[in-house]
Amino acid sequence: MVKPLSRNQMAWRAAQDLEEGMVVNLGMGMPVLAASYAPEGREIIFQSENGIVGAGPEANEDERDPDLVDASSRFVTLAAGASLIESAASFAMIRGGHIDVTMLGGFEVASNGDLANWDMQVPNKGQLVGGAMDLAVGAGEVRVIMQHQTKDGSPRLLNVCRLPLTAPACVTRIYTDLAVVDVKENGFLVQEMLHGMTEEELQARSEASLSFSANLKPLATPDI
Amino acid sequence: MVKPLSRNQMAWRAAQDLEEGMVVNLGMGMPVLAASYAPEGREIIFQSENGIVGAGPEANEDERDPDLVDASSRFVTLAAGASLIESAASFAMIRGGHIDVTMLGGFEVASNGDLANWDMQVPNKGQLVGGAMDLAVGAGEVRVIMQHQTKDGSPRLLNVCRLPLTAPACVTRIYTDLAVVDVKENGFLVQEMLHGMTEEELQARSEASLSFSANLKPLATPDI
Amino acid sequence: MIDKRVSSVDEAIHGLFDGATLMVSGFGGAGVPVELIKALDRSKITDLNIVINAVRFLEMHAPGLFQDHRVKSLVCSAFRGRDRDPSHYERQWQAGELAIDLSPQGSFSERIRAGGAGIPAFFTPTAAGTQLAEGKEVREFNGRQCILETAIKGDFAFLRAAEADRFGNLRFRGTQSNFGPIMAMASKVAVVEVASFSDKPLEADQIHLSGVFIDRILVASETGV
Amino acid sequence: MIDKRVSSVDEAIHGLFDGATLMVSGFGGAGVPVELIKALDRSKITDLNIVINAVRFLEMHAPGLFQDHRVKSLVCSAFRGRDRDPSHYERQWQAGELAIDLSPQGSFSERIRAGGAGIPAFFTPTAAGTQLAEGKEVREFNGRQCILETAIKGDFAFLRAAEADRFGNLRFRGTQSNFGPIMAMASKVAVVEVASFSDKPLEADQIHLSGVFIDRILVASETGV
Repeated sequence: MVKPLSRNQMAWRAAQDLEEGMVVNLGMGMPVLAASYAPEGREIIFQSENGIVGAGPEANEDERDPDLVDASSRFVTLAAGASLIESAASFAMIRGGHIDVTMLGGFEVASNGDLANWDMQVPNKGQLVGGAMDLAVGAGEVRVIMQHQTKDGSPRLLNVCRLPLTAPACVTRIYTDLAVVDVKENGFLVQEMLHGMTEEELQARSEASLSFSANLKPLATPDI
Repeated sequence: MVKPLSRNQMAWRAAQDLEEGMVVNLGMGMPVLAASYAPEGREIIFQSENGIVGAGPEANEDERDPDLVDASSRFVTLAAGASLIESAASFAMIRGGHIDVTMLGGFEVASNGDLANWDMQVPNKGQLVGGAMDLAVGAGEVRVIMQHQTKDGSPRLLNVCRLPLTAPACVTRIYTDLAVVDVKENGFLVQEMLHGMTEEELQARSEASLSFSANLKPLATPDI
Repeated sequence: MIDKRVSSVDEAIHGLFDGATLMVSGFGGAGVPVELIKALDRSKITDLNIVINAVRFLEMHAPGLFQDHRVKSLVCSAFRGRDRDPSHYERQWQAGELAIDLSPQGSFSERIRAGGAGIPAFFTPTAAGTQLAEGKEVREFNGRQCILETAIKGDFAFLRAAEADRFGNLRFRGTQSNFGPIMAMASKVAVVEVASFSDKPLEADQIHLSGVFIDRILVASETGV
Repeated sequence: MIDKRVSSVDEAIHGLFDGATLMVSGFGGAGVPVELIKALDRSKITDLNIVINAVRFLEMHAPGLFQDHRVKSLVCSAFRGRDRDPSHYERQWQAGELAIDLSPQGSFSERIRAGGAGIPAFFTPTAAGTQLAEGKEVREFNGRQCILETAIKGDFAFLRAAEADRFGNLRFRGTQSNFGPIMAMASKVAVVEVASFSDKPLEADQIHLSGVFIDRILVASETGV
């Protein structure tokens, strides 16, 4: 049995696709983890929808400023070239197409790119949508980082999402603990897969039918 | 024959109604003249729609800054407490009801408060609307400063405007060279009139029928 | 002389009435007007419609609001309580005692901006084709489905800033501003609590929010916040 | 390392194409990107749709544009020429050679902001009940007639600022900003000419427009403007 990627490894893999000069918004959880794994030397502008354009690393305990938090409510620092804006301006930036890439967590992605990542429908709990819908609709590319299956083994790469949609037909790429999967015109196309795994094994863990790239590569990450 | 007010006197009279703390936008011509006649000691915030909140007096020749002009394209100064904004923010302020009073020039006002002040329909000349429509719609009160009649003696206080409207039912008060006239539910109500003029004389220079305040006052201004 | 300072927190919230729509700024602890929220908690004002991005910050600083059933409706983008067990407000919502207008955070922001900018409604692609579009007008623009969202206005707004001058001109620190500027614009009475007051007017080109939008300034007590 | 500076005015306007929509900032001489407009004048680019508040500033700095009939349409709030005699552009308009979309200045600004903010259309009370509402959808909100206005987007935007850093973060002087920030937001390629360049990044809380919206920076020649 092959060993799935850790959360850190998933974040690392996703981070490798961030390019010099890109404006990137990272959702809570694994996506924000990715910021620390961006390849050294690449200048990437991390936007945080509560009003930071150019967020830096998380603040050390002694440099925490209660007035400076990111959209995940973490104490952060500012990177060189940062600017600070109010919420309507921040979402104008997002909705207006000025974010090159958003990386979001996900519950389910359908083969047409539909994303469900906001409402788990937990009994007795209220709803929380936050900025996910705006990001899914506004960003140039929507990339999702999520486990390939749920804890109880249900697939997350589906024919049709079961959970409430965040936005239709928006996802371009998915990073899971098993594979890197693009969403193409005719469905899921696997670009990378864990070494030692077979196409049949990955398909068995997915509901929607998968195609495999002619140039399929092993999903390799450092040991983190 | 009574002597009509000069342009300076009309501007002076209009300025007397500006109160402490008011946010005021002044149109081109006589309205901007009014700023210099505001009663001393009253702190009034003059907004200029190209991006000044708190414009000061016109700049002296030696203090002119080409980067600091008002909506009439005059070189101006900043008053204490001024701030500078971009155009969408400025018109959000205007349209959103944050300007207490706008004083505008006018071609015609109808007895229901309709204002025509933007298109003279000059042959061979293009149109210029500028910020007049936004101000007429957005300001808490719209006050008009204009000659009581046109140069060829036609009335400007009309039953129905003949020129294209700036906004319907928006004017609350008119300062002319002959009178101060409010627009009320049932039409024009003269509050002040030049000393020596009769109600019949003023009516003869107006198309719409005028009512006269029970408390009608002489329109008195300094000799400027 | 214009001077928008008030001398007490009671004066700061004076006139806030039963049934009012109150907007409250803050994100992740930054820009949360804690003194004003606490004063609201101590008051007996009830039947409130509260516009706030994340409801949990309201419960954190004004637990009495929900305990005493003084909120009748909420406009927000995050209604979920932090704990596994349902919060007071989640239970009231389940019991049908609390009405919720849940908006995506960008539509929430833009609806408030629209309220302050005199725009009664706008079309947006956000939430089109989702559950949150239910009951909303749909129209296609340039091949894309959009929904019609309406403006939100308030009777009062509470926000927090770093510094004010007597005109109400504000400067924010870090990510303090968030919903503050748009909420101040969208409300009849905007009340700001500030950490410091500048005796000199702030520099015209370094002002984050024009004082035109601010009605009252509460200079926070040194120990208060 | 991000550095958005270009080394010449030709590079600054490179890629601007026949038939493009170009947005040009400036009000009353402040914030007018004179070097860029002059470079446009010298170019042979034609069939332009130009979005500019007051058309006379375009003719002032780029007289060749109208003389050579290189503008096919204009979106503006002030189309009138300054002199008593009709200007080149007024004559072309009368001859039916030039299409005009005249908007109230506030609707002009808001339409551009909408273009940059991903809002395809919005309702506004401005111009309702006037000639400029002709052909536009009318709807009543809260007892008030409003009309539907649509977003404006550009292929290129030209603006002028006082200072930039390598990220394209901008500071404006006085009333320089006017339509610049919204035009930069609404356009695919935003080109700014600046009086000075800061080797150090500008202070995060003193930036008037985020560099995210800026693509190219032309540091104006000392003698140029």
